[in-house]
Amino acid sequence: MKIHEYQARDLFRQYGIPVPDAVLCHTVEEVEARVPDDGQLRVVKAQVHAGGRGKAGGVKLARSKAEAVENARRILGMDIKGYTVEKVLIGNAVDIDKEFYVGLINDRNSKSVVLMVSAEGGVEIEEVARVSPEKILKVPIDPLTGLMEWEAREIALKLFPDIRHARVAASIFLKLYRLYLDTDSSLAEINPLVVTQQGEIMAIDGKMNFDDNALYRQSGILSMREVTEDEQKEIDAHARGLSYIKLDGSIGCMVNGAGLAMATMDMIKLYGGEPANFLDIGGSSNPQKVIDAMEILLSDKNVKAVMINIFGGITRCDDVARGLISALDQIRTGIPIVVRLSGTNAREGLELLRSTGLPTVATMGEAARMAIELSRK
Amino acid sequence: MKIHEYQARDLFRQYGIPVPDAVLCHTVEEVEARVPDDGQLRVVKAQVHAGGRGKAGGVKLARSKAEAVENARRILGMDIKGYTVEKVLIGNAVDIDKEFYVGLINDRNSKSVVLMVSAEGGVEIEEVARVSPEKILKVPIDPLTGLMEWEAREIALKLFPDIRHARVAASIFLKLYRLYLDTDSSLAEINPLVVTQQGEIMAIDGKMNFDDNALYRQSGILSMREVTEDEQKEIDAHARGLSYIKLDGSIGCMVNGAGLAMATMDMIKLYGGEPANFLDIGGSSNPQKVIDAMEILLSDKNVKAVMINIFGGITRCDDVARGLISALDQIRTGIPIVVRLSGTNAREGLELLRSTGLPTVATMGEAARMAIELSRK
Amino acid sequence: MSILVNKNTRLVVQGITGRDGAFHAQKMKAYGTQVVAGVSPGKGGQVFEGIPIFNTVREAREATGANASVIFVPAPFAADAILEASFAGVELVVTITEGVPVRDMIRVMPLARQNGTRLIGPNCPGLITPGECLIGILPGNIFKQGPVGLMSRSGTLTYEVVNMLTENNLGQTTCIGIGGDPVAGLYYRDLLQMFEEDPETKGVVLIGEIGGDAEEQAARFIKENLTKPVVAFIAGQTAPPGKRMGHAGAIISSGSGTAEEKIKAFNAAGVPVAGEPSQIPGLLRSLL
Amino acid sequence: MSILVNKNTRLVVQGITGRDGAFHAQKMKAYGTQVVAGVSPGKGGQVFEGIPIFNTVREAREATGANASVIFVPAPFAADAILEASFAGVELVVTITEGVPVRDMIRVMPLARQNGTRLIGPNCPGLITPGECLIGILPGNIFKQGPVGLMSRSGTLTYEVVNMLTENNLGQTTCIGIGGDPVAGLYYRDLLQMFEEDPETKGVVLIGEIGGDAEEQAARFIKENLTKPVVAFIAGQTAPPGKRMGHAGAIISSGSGTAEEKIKAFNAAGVPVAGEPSQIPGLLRSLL
Repeated sequence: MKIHEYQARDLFRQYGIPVPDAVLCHTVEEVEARVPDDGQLRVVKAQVHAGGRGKAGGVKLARSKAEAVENARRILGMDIKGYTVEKVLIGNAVDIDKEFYVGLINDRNSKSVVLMVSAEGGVEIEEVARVSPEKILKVPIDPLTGLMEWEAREIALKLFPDIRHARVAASIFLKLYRLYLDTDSSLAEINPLVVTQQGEIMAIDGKMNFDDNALYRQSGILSMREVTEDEQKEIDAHARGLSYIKLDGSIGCMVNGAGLAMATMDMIKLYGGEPANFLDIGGSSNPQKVIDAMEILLSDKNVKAVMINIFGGITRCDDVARGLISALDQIRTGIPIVVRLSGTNAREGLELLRSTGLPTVATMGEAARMAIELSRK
Repeated sequence: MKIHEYQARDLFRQYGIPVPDAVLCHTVEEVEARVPDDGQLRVVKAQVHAGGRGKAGGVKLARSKAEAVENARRILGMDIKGYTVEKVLIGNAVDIDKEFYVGLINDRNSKSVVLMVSAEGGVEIEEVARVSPEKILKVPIDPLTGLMEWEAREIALKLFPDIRHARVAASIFLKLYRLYLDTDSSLAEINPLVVTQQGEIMAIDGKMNFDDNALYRQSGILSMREVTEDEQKEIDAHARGLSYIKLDGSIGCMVNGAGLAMATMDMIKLYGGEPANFLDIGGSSNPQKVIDAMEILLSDKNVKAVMINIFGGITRCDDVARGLISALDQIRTGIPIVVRLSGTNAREGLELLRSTGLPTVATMGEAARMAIELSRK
Repeated sequence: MSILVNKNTRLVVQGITGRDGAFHAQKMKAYGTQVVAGVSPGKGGQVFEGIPIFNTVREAREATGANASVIFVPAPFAADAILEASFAGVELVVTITEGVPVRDMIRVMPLARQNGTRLIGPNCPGLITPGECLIGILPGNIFKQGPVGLMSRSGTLTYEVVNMLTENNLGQTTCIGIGGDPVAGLYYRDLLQMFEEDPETKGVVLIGEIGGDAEEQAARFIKENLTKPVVAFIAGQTAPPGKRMGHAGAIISSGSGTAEEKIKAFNAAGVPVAGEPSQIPGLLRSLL
Repeated sequence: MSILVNKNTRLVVQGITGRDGAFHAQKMKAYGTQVVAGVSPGKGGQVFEGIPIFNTVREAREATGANASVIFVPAPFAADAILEASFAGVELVVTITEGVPVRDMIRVMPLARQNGTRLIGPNCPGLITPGECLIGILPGNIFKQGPVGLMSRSGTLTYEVVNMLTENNLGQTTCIGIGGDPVAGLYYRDLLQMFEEDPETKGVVLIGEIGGDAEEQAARFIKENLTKPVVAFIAGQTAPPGKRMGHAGAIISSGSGTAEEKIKAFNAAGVPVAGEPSQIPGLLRSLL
């Protein structure tokens, strides 16, 4: 789960990480009402779940209240990578002396949380990682000790030669780590963390993602969720035991298992088609799940053909076939559907499906080819 | 630092440990006003920092409101082991089916927190420990893992054969452990933890002590401190860098170092006297500390003679002597004072003190004997 | 021979009285796995389908000598169940449960290591040494004894591939589903080493997917350490960045973790990568 | 010979720029201890009385080969300083700081053990091998080389006893103040074992006090394992129960931890207990 910059900023403040003053506005009128005409230099920033806001024109300086209003007017309603801007954060600009990067992630290799810091702040860290990885210091945090104070200070001293700055930075690392653990975060970034001309240290921009598996115990975080229509569909699907992600193609697919579902999408692409979605219905032969999946799938108007790809393991293919028959019975659609069954009792399953008149095949390749063909009719 | 039962109860509630309903009253009038006349069986309990309240008559059943008022009248103002009862906790009595003991302490040997549980609840656990130690299960908690859920359940299953009770008990162990760590506790006891006839599990009485060294970061706990006059004296002494504990004898003593101070008290006793206090002035030769210590010491009217026992280590005895001279100069008292100096530059120190006319000696034994003698004049 | 499990493996099922635990305990027993105990707090003393139930893993282990455990308990309690098994001295713990918070797994890892416990999963289908021992939810009937070692981050895709191998008369020494979560127990590198050391294993199939860089690390490890042939397949070439593709671990973060990078790494290590699953048996046979 | 420290000990002083750290760094150096480094974050590169200062213990250790550390940092930061030294690979860490929360020390203990670091203290005066190495705040001038090993929970009481020993021509191999806190590093049992193994140590003085049961455990250990004579003294026979006698560890809890019990335990182990400190030299000499 993702949150907006302004929400990450709120969490930072709760944990004592200094941030510049700012106001969140939903409308131009709100900007008029809440931003004082005091000559303060401000930054107007689009609040969207997408990177590259700056390049897209979603971040603008404002030298006056009038300019803040004008920029908010331009940015609100803007489309950035498919996300409509519904809020802007208008924050005081600070005199930046130096910019740093601070991030925490769950790391697969060390099986721990890793603290990443860099003196190359303010730019995309992925770019730094690509061009000059040696400029990012990565420290795996021992889960048994957590980030220790001496450790945070040792790391801070590598970036901040002035001990006063290093102490503040170390305390920010510790606070961010505490926040990260407390909220079951999967990514927490401050970029940039700046030292101002006045010698203050502040988090100018922040980003936080959260572990979806832990949201059941993170009601505070969950209440921050703001989603687009497509995302809402994914969440609804999840609530019904389905993993659904909308894509841009025309071949809908319904698969049991995430790996197989990805492989199915890949195969559609390999054979010249474009998958319309990722959809994993999990391990059971429950007809209701198939019905739910079909409904979600067909709500996408781009879908021109559907490929159902089932591998029968513990659940036998003949049971799956019965479930499919019972489900397809209730679904009235003009969209062509290809069914592929394989694995345990595949033959029996395909036999049963013959009665439906649906095209049935035994391999993924055939199914993909046939679905692509049908989508073009 | 100690707190009252009602305060421990409040902490239990904050941490989700179930307790019976109760009201805290400071006066008989408050009991009149707050205890409903509903036929509920209640227990009126004196709130004092002393064990053995029951035996002293500080805990009484009340079958009616009238009886609650009557018992409160008897208990309020009562003296229990030198503590005056200023508050009573009037709690609903429950139908007890079985009583257990649950405690957490800091353990020297395992260098960890130890969870102690016993099916012999409701009696003094020290008595159980003496008579049948095998009835107390002691589990050192690994500081790296904390008390784990499976571990709490495994322990609970040894006491509660019913899994529903075991699950509740395990959750209480976990909550008490969390409370213990969060508050820098040094002792947390629920005694008894009861299963009621209705199958509920509740903490009927609780006790918590806290690590004095950690109070600087436990403002919430510190704000619960309620002390007697004597205890206040100890706290004031501590604030001035002195460790002072009032005793009942007539020989005041002032020593540098806690171990030496205890040994000094022991020697006074060995030679037939009774120490009036424990007083450690620590390691410096600062005259102000001696003045402060003398003031505290002499505020005890039982003191008939004072023994100053200093071992000069890093701080040389001649420096200590100068400090003493300057301090004693400002203290006007008729109480005889014996000074013993030993260690680095002891001879020079004793030489300097000769000018004060005070009896000065070179060994603890002599000093003790002389102080006892002077106290009897 | 095989790796990790064989006919001497003695299994305890944690969460045996739950729906999935009960179902698969029977399935595993029917396959021939020595399911020696179940654990379900408060149900100690009962017997399920001939399997004695205990209140704690410690009791189960002491009474039955169980040396492996499989976990079917719900996600909020799974990490604690792993710790219980690990602190009871169980040597191999296989966690089937899906949806375990990553923070819980990160906490578990160093403790399991200290206790000398090997973990597989969570969010995995389990592992099998065909004809000897099945732990987890794998469909036993599609596996067959033979010379191929297989490891995979996914479930049904694994079955798909195993089915093709078996149909092409390429049986398996041991097949392991390592799980689809970002922080998991034994991973490619650990298992590649074991397969390398197992005399029966003649070739290895590695099924990867997008997210993380475990495949890249595996590729480097193969290049430097493996004498046996390896064939790889990577799922998720068409996955969009930033989206979690069913598995919590299958997410492309800011241009890293893509299928393209992984395929490149395998190519650089001389490991053939199948364009689609059906090519795997042929590629492997050509190298054996 | 001696235990724990000798002329090859290379000491780093953590908190060298604080008042106490600076004062005692000079004292220790003047005594002859190899004070090779100081640590004070942000003052790395400076030099104090000829001692180079570093920002971190790791840097200090790498630059100077320090193998022991003494900690003078304030109580709220002391446990972290111990961890810093331990994780930097320092083998012996002596914590002088008083008032360290017990919870902090409990957290430190298993980590120090994992890192192979021996701890002494907190709230202790330090230790000394006379003529070779003094670590802490002990007054070096009262010590003298000789055959007696000494360990104590207190400070000035130790000096009192050492002074008597020295005046009676009973010099010392090593004297250790183990500290007055309830949870501390090396304790009687550990040190008794070391003295037993040290060929130079001919007899041992153990100075205990009320609180806990370390003395009782030591008594049992002596009975079972020690061939060398031990003389004990216990402070606090007149201490009232439930009160903290200066030392956080010196508190009699509900009838346990009394001087009476401890003396009984030593008597049962055949260890003579001095009635007052001045008897110690005589008792010891009669046993040597």
